[in-house]
Amino acid sequence: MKLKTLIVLMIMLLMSYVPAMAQGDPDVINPEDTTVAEVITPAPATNLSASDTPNDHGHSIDLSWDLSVDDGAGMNNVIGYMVYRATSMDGPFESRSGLLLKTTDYIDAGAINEYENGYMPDHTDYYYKIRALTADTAVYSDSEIFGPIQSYGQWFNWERLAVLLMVAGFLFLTVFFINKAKKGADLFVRRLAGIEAVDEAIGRATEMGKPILYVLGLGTAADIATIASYTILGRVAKKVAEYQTGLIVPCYDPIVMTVAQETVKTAYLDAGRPDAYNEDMVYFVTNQQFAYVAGVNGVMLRERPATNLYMGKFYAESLILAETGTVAGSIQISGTDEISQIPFFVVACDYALIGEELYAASAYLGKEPLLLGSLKAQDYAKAGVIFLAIIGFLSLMFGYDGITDFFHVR
Amino acid sequence: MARSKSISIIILLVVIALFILSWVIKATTFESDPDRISLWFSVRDAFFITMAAFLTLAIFSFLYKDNPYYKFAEHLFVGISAAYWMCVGFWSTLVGNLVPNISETLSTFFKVPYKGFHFTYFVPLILGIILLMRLSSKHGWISRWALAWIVGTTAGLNLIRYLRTDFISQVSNTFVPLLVDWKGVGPFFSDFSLSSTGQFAMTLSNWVIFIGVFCGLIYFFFSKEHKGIFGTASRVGIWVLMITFGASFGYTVMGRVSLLVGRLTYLFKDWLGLIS
Amino acid sequence: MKRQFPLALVFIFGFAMIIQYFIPHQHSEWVNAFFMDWMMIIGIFALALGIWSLTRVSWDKVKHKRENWQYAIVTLAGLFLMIFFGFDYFRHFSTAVGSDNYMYVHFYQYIVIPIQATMFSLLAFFIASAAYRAFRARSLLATLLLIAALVIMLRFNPLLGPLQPVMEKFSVWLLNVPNLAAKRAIVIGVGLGMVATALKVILGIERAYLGKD
Amino acid sequence: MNIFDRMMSLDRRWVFLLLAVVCVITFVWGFSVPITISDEVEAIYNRFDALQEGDMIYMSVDYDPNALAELHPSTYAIAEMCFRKKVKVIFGTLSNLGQGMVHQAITDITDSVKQDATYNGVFYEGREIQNGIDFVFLGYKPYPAMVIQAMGLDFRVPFPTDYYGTPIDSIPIMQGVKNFDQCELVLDLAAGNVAEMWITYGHGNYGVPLCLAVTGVMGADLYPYLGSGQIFGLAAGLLGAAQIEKLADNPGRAMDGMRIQLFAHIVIILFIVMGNIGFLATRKRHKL
Repeated sequence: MKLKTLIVLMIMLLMSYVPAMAQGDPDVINPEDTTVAEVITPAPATNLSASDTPNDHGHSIDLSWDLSVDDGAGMNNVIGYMVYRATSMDGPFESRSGLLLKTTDYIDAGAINEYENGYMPDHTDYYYKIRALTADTAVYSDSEIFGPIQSYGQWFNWERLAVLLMVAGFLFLTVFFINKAKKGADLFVRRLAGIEAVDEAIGRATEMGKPILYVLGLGTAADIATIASYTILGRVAKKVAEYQTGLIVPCYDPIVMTVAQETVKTAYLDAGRPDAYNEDMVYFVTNQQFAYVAGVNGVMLRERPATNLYMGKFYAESLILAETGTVAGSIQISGTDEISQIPFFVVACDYALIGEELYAASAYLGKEPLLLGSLKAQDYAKAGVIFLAIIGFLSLMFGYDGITDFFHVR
Repeated sequence: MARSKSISIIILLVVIALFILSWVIKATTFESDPDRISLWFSVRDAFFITMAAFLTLAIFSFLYKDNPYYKFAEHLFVGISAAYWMCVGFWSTLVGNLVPNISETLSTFFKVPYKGFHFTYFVPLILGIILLMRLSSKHGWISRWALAWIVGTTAGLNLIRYLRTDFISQVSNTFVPLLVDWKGVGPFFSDFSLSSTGQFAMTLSNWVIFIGVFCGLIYFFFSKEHKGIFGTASRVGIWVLMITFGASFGYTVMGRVSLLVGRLTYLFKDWLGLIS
Repeated sequence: MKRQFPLALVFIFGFAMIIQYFIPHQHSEWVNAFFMDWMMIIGIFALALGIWSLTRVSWDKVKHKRENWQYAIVTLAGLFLMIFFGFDYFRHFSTAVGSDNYMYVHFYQYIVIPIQATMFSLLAFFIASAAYRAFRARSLLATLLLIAALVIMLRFNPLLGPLQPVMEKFSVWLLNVPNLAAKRAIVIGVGLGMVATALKVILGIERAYLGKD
Repeated sequence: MNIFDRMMSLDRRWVFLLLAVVCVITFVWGFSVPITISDEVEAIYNRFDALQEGDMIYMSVDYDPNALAELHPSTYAIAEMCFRKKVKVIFGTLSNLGQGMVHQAITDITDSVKQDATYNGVFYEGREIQNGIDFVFLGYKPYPAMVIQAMGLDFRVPFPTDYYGTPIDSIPIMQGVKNFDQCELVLDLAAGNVAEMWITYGHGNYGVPLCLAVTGVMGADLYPYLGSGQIFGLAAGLLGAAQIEKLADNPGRAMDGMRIQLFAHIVIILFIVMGNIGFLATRKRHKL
């Protein structure tokens, strides 16, 4: 009976920490877990050190310390720690954390704006101490005070260096090869069956006197696959204008529609046939996935286009479109970077551009040296990836994981 | 010609008759339902339930061939869904997001709580209006400013996002040890097991991953003809790709059939009431 | 102004978005969220253009009595009825869904939802016909495709008897190992393609979409 | 045109018809098919089964009505299992169209928990499930990645009130509950890229023990995360749901769906086999 009351009392004591926990951090203590025999002032936490949090926007300090010798050993009466901060050596100190259990570090981050609660100005001296707490609120011990320390923001996030190096490296490769191409170097690019089929398909449509259906997919204007698709549309529209074939471009996203209209118009101008351009070649259907599919299906069966091109982002509708196109007897060429949909296009279309080939298509179709330059850059980057992978393997074999860490970007 | 026309008229009449029949029966079954307060309500609800079943069947009829019922459902669907998104966009985005941040008068008019004047919300407003300039044949070119903003921002933002989340993590995940737990030749053979968590299986899997990624990347090389060793590697690459595509396809078949189950449930349970 | 200014915009905003990622600030996710918010608002203006385009194409069909013009009337009727109900603001209004007009809600519930679900479920049939047509042992590649698909489809089939657990293990391996390798190769390639395309756009090499005159 | 040619070039409408007939028959005629349990689903069940009375879990219902057929059975089976075991559940959704659906699902589940039932040989007395005591439904907020990160700090940041407008601080089960640290595990039921966001931000940033129930299409893409230990369990598609129903001894819609699927599969496979027989036979003839 006595034991029970004691436990209840202890739980109640612990509960008094709950408000502190409310703003706390990971490892908040669970009252049932701790069994404390008796309460004597414990040894304090030692070796407290603090530094400005690296790679951040400021308003934050990293703290670390060593556990009290009475935590989990010795008297075993430390149940956790709390971080206290003041703006002068003499205090007043205020608590900055919840109850931290068996923790040796903490990030004291404050709000960045003056009007917010808990604003923590940069370039101000702060003093920290760590309080080792016991089950009795009155019994605790403080570490030595560390300070002064200031927080400040950085201009560059070094953790993201790997990304910067990749962007810079790739930018360099692209510019290098484009310059090379400008100077007239002959850049070899192998035959790409799927992409050459686009040319043939346009020819076929001309012979048959039937239009070409170009589907930009369900991508919004915010998808790079859609940007790649505009450029392919540009090339296709130019050929179509030259051959005087019809072009139908039903759109899903209204912004994409506007861009596509501009693209097709430009292509007709380039081909020297601005008169043949009609605003209604590129039109809006609807902004809902399956309603759009229903509409496009209707066009396929009624206009019977000679060729259907699907380029961009596609989701579940890919197979519905491709199967209907087969029924209508059109030649179908697809290209998407949406990995889960590539299998359906591969199965149901005559030609399928897989992933990267979609991005290559825009460069390849135009055969402009400038664009081919970027294809070269892509190839060299791939070689770089393979090289990195091999280095990665080798380093892991010798037990060094620094390279893996370097590429682990948060 | 005349005969096929009369057949389609007969079909149309039958369809209309069945529709009305279903409507009447539904309405009478609803009447005993206490939730529906008046006859008018049951008639209205019965109409919509029958309509939904009719449209479901109209879409399924497309599997046989294109026909007037599918055309009707398709055109109706296109019109209504476009309008629906227009309305949703207007109320939730324009009235919900834009209005409370730019004007107090408009906020009161639309009965939304005013959040205070936010300068930043004028940017999309102005870009939106610029976009509408397309409708003018003379000043249509101004709309390109908005397009340029959209495309430029998208390109920059997504370039980084993709590099960080997909590309780099995939590259770093490829760094797997090709000898898992290697303790020497002796232990390898003495502890040999085929279990999927065993050393042999793990090592084999890592090799397959490495070779798969390697050959897959070779397949995507554009600047070299696929000949010789290079050609072999790229062929292995396309094999791995094809196996993957087959597997994904087979995997998906399962989920697609369950979509059909949902529709059957509507037809047999909600509409015909054949099963409970 | 007509051509150079948009290109400058693309360049400035493209690079600004790249650079912001490397400068520490509170949440880089927020930039994205903010951008999305703006895009949504611009999207509504664009949607007006879209509705205009749909109306014009449909009306054109009706006016010139093109093939299937009767159905264009259905589209127009659906469009304008729904807009009318959706903007039935003074009588029925709640901010969350916009209009709660009876017809608006029921049009959505009993026309949009069922057709959408049915269109989606057509996939069950199309996946069957595509499989029947395409999975033929025509060539080595087609055979690989066929076998992998069959293995995965059969893995839980109890009719296989003692073979079933083997099939299941093998299919899990297929999904975990070669599948992973191929997807990684595709993702890495796609990543490079995306970066290349984005850079081409930002540098102004690719500018078909910006028009010309 | 001999029989083999015919086998090869059958009109697709025959495929459709046979598939439709088989589906309708198996749909109307209810019998049960055996279901084998896979390790990744069993892992989910075992973790839930080990939960004790009073434990708390977070269930993120991130699909919209489109994916209802595949994911609802899991939601029902798991939530009911938790309520039977008196495990507290925090529901949330990151799908805009999912809010009303989740609310409806919770209502259905609490109704069925009112009945007495026996699962896996254990008798559970029916009881009244109370909002705020047995569960809380936080509702929906846009931008899933940010919401997940904010919840990792404190549920109150993205959700100052629950779906029904009650302030979180005045909800009994949320007392002393700050973030995922107080949850034994997180189950994400997803039909889109939200699953990956949970892996990146939920598991990556906050180390939450995460399991997923996803649509069949997504399953293949998520398998790698099982191997890397970022998720401890994965239930994909209707099959995953059926396995959960079977493990939880609570047969429902997923088990029904499996029956239809099994036979639909067989039909498709038969057609593939037929096509290949025709193809191989005619190819030989052409060679001669």
